[in-house]
Amino acid sequence: MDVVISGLLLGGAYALVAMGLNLQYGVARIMNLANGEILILGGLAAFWAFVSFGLSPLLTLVIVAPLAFIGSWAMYKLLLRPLVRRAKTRGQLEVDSILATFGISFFLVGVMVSLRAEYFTYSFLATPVHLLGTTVAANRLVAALIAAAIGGALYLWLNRSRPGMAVRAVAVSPEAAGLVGINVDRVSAFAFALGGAVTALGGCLISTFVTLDASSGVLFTMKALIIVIMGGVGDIRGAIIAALILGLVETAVASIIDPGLTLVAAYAIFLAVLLFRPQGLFGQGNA
Amino acid sequence: MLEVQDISVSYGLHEALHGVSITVDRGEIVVILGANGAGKSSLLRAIAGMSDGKVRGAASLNAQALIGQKPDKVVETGLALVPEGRGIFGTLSVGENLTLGAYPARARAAEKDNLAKVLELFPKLKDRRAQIVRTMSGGEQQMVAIGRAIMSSPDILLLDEPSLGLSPILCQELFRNLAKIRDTGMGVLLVEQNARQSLAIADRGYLIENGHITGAGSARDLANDPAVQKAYLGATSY
Amino acid sequence: MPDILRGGAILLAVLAVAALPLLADGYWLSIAVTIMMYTALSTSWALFSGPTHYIALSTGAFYGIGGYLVATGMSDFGTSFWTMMAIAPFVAALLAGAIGIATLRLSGVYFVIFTLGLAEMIRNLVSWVQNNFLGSKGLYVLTELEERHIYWMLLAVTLAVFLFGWRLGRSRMGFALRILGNDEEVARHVGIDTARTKVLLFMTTGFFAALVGAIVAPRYYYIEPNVVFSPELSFLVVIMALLGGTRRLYGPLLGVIPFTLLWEVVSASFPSATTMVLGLAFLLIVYLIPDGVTGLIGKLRKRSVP
Amino acid sequence: MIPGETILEVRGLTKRFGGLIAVNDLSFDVREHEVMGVIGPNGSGKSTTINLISGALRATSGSVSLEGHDLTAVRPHETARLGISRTFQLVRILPALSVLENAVAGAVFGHKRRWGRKADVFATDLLERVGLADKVAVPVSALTYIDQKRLELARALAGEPEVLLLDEWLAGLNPSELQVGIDLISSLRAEGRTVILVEHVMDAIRSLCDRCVVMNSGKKIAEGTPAEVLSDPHVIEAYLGDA
Amino acid sequence: MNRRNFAIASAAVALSFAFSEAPQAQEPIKFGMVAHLSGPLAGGEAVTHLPNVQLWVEEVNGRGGLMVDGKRRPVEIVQYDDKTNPAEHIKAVQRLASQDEVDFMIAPYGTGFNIAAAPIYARYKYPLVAVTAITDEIHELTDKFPNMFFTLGSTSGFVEGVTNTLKTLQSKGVIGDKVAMVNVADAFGIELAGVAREKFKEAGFNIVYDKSYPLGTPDLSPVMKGAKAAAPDAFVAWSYPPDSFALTEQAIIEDLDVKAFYTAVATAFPAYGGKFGNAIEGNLGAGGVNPNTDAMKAYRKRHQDVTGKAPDYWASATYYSALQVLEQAIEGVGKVDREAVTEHIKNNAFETVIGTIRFDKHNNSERYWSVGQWRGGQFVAVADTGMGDSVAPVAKKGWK
Repeated sequence: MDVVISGLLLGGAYALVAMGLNLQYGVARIMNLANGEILILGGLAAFWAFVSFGLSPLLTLVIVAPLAFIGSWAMYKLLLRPLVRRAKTRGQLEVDSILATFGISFFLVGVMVSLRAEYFTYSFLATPVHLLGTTVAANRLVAALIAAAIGGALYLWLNRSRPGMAVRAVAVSPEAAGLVGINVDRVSAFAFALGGAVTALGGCLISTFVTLDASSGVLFTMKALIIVIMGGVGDIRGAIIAALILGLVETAVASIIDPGLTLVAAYAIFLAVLLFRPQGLFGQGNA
Repeated sequence: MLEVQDISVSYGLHEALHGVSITVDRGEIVVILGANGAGKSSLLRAIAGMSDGKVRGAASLNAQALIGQKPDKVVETGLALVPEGRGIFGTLSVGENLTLGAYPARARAAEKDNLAKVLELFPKLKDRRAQIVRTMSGGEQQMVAIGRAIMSSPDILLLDEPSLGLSPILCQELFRNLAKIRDTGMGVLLVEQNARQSLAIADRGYLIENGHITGAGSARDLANDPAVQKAYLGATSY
Repeated sequence: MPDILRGGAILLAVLAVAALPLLADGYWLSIAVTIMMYTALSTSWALFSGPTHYIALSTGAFYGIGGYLVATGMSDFGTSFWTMMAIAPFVAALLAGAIGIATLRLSGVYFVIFTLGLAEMIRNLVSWVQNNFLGSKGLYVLTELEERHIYWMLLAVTLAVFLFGWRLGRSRMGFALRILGNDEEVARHVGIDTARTKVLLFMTTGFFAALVGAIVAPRYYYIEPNVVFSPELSFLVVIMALLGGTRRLYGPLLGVIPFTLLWEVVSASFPSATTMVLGLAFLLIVYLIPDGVTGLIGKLRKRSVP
Repeated sequence: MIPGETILEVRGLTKRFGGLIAVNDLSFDVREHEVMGVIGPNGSGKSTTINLISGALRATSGSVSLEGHDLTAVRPHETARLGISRTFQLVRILPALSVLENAVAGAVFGHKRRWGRKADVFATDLLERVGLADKVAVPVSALTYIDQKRLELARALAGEPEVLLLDEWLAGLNPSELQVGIDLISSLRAEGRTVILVEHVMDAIRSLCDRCVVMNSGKKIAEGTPAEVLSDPHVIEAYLGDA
Repeated sequence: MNRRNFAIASAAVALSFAFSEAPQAQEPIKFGMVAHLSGPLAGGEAVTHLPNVQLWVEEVNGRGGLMVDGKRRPVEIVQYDDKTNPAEHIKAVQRLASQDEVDFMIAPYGTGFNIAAAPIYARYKYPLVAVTAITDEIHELTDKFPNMFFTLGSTSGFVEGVTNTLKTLQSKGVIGDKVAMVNVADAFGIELAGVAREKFKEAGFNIVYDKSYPLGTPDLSPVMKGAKAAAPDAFVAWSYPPDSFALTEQAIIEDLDVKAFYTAVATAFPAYGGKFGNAIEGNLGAGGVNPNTDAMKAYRKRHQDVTGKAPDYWASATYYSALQVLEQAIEGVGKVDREAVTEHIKNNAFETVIGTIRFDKHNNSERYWSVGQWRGGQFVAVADTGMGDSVAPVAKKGWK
């Protein structure tokens, strides 16, 4: 039970990270290697607001999300859109976006280092909560709950609303989306920006229980990519479930086998999914 | 009315279409006949704003210019394309595909009416609303594709080889349905290799060869033209 | 140019490059070591990724294996540097083979993502093994090798990579790779075992990366797993190779030299904003030189010849 | 040339894609030196059949065998080495290679595995054979459509196949090119090559094929000489149309 | 291209000119420094090294500079970023030595980097007063690189400090013999854990939980749950900064009831105290200082005033002391002569903020604090080697 609860909470944190990337990669087709840095920026903002003004990270969220939205939108329009235009094939776009976003991630690390090179760490809701016979940290619980809320809201929005459906349509087939009158450019930019906002929001929450520094973004990018691929590109539900699975497996391995093997285990299930279900858990295959 | 004037399309050095002009009016079916690689698909994609090549010339619908517009703008002017391979959202459900068809602003008001129209045309789709499209047969997918196009309230419907991959019986049903769509007042521009069946329902037709229009006339005249018979009705497969 | 002249010219050039440590010392030698290291890594990377278009981000992992095996061999088992240097590349090649078999039949993206985390995963795995089964008083690589010895060894590896690439370009397998890069479907249907070809080449890349990692290890004296298994290295290798262009054997070299020098200028001119400026430099490369330096040269040539 | 022994056997071949049965229990034989036509409406499973024989797809059930070798579970490169070469429905040229290299590509990895000078000479001969002798120096991107088709044919022939698969090789040619194409295939027939020809062009079927298999909805609905199958009422109904 | 100054240093230089008694400006003495401005070690560098360099430059230049050849010459820092990459580090050190031709160099942050750079320092005869380098190979290294000096102790010395602290607590009846031990799985953690396994056993402790976790593990709650399940009397983590923070937070959440709780690096950071407040009263960690000497008090105040942040309670002072050693040796020699300065360091004693530093024949200063404990908002040394001024450790009383 211990393992299940801790695993689900960790999975909740991962889900936050992965949902943002899923929008960016699934819809806008940009494999954004700077995703982790956006997350760290969110964390930095939460830290800074907390330490300087005693502002609760839960309030910072509200400011960070729109800022990250605007920033990511600009990033897409100015830096990535030209690559989308230039690319003749999906593969070409992938190579270009890997290189460009890697450059962006470097740039952002540089910016953050100049803002704060030290660790950002503070105590927020670091109190134990007793839940179903186990103790968990309140900050993790809050993060997981907000992740669930965001995930649920996104899921409903994507599946029930017309604009949400347009986003899914672009994810499924940009060409067909154009045919039904969807402005693919605008929807892609929007999805990319929304992904950035969700990621930064995740950063705010994660900073309440993980000690971050300017250079730790790449770890999150990697986990997020693994989750997105595992869950199926462009599928929010898949991302959430894959994130929960990853959280459970990591916690189980860390508790039962050895903490030293958590990442190895994460990789093992990633590989297993790739080998037996290359389209991801919820991916629909090559439609 | 769709007016296409002197359109050329080139891909790099290769010119696929040379100065093609056609018109399609509401309430008529116009068929374009031609061999593989003759430039038929290039023409449709150029009109719909989806060409990968360089497009010159002009096209207008209801006096609004089409060339140079992105696909979503073209749809708003009242033109819907069902491309070769259908271009449907395979992983979405029938219902979602149809709802997405009504995405253009021009289609929102009439969404209910259009849906009724589509379901009347394709009663099969009625109880398949929740089915994921890619699990359906080719003929059913074609219905979804056409139904989705109708959902956007088009004045002119463009279809690129809709009979491709359909069994003869489904083909017949398809062409009957196209005739019904025409009768609702929509204009239909059809690119086909199935000359026999398409000429049977069409009002007018064009022949296209190596990127040039090589003949035009009423469907009946074309069907009776010996050259057409040799090229499209006898010598080739159908 | 007659072959004998060309051969002579190449020989002279190699001798001149080999003589560099006799002329330059210190700073310039350390830059030369860097250039030589990245040349070997980028060129061998391009042998695989150039024709196949699989972007392998695994260089850091294999390079790390080379460095780590040397360190653990010398610190934990008392083996000599030379023994470990000989063993490491084969271990890496075997691992590359296993990874290749598992992932190379998947589409490119999966491969990219899998290799992206590979260095991290292997670091975790070896740390765990080290922690639980070997134990150690730190990983020291104390040898008598000096910078110039390392330079010469890297030069030898670089020459080996070039020789291999040159032979490959003239072999059935090289031809198979070119076909495969053009159209994998066609390649299969003319009788090429595409999976085997890709795996073998990927193994070669792993082999050379580990060899370089092993050779460079004595330069650091003390090996930390989180430093030798560097994902950043994987990216640098890719960027340098793409900057140069992967169509020609010497392409990566034309990327490594300007990039290393640019890196130097940036680190020297912006000591406290190196990362930021490098990020910008990456972006400029991606936007302005999409086909690499060789592509640029080709374009300029075309323009000057009407 | 008189057809010889059975060289290729297709037995109960079936291919499912999810719920869709693309090829359904298909059986036929191809004899040596024979040109076998496969016709049928679009989507009737012709191309899938070609892909199953060449190994590009793996059959759900049933078998294909070439001179006694079972090809059913064999990957495409092995099929190629065992003696099956093919062209593609949408012509596939290797764009970054020269004309000569495109043809050589077929010779190097096939079952004779020629290499170096030998392969060049052999490929040059084949380029001449298909009528590309004067285009050897032309960049492949500048080849006309028919020349691209010729080049692809040369590549397939360079593998010295026991059986040559031509997947709508004549499609998209204009009437004058069509005649050139038909003549070229007809000369292959005269050489005694074994060919499986998927076509829509009825003239070609009539003039080139020794026998035909007609498919509809994945099933074989007729088999026989072109004259026989084209007058078969089932074929007229399902394929040629009764309008 | 290669003469970029550390902005603050140049400001300080400008300031020193203004107050300089010499009528004409003296050419500065250049000190090279390769810092980790980004990458995994940037966090530690920013706490422990950079502010001290700033402080030192300001102080030295505040009094006109270093007395050399009978004149005061200001000091100037030439700094590069290596992004925590040893290859870059080596290149940058090379550049400092052969391109910028700096007069002296300041030791880098981290054991690996000190050792990696040692050969170049040796080739150009720069004295290397290593601070943040902890190893058991001191003898071998200083034999090879006779210009290299160690100030922060050895791995064994470190573990001994912890062992002794636990032993003391045990003899007082505060804890029993059950120790839970975890370590970060990299060279640093593995080495310390390896030594600790032997030393703890020798001292009669029973290691009831012994696990490692990879650097960068986001979730350490399973580790803490596992440790708690083993019901230890003491908890020891050979940890790095992010995990020291995370482990402590998890211990609070799990309410790990131990009377001795030790986390290694970063426990001495002001941020550690800042983050956890009173909850960490009684926590043990690597380092510690004696905050009560006048020198230390003055140093801590100046550090705060000049850099705007508090120094850590461990290597900060030692690092500053190393700069003082260099400073006094240069002035002692009275010339910019690196070999003479190295000799001077070997043969003399230096008065620093951590007391007198004198190097033994292996260039090792056997005077360092090894374990500290949080007491009333300060992190005081409770174990040391050669210092003799640490206080007795006390039991940790809960997390409230």
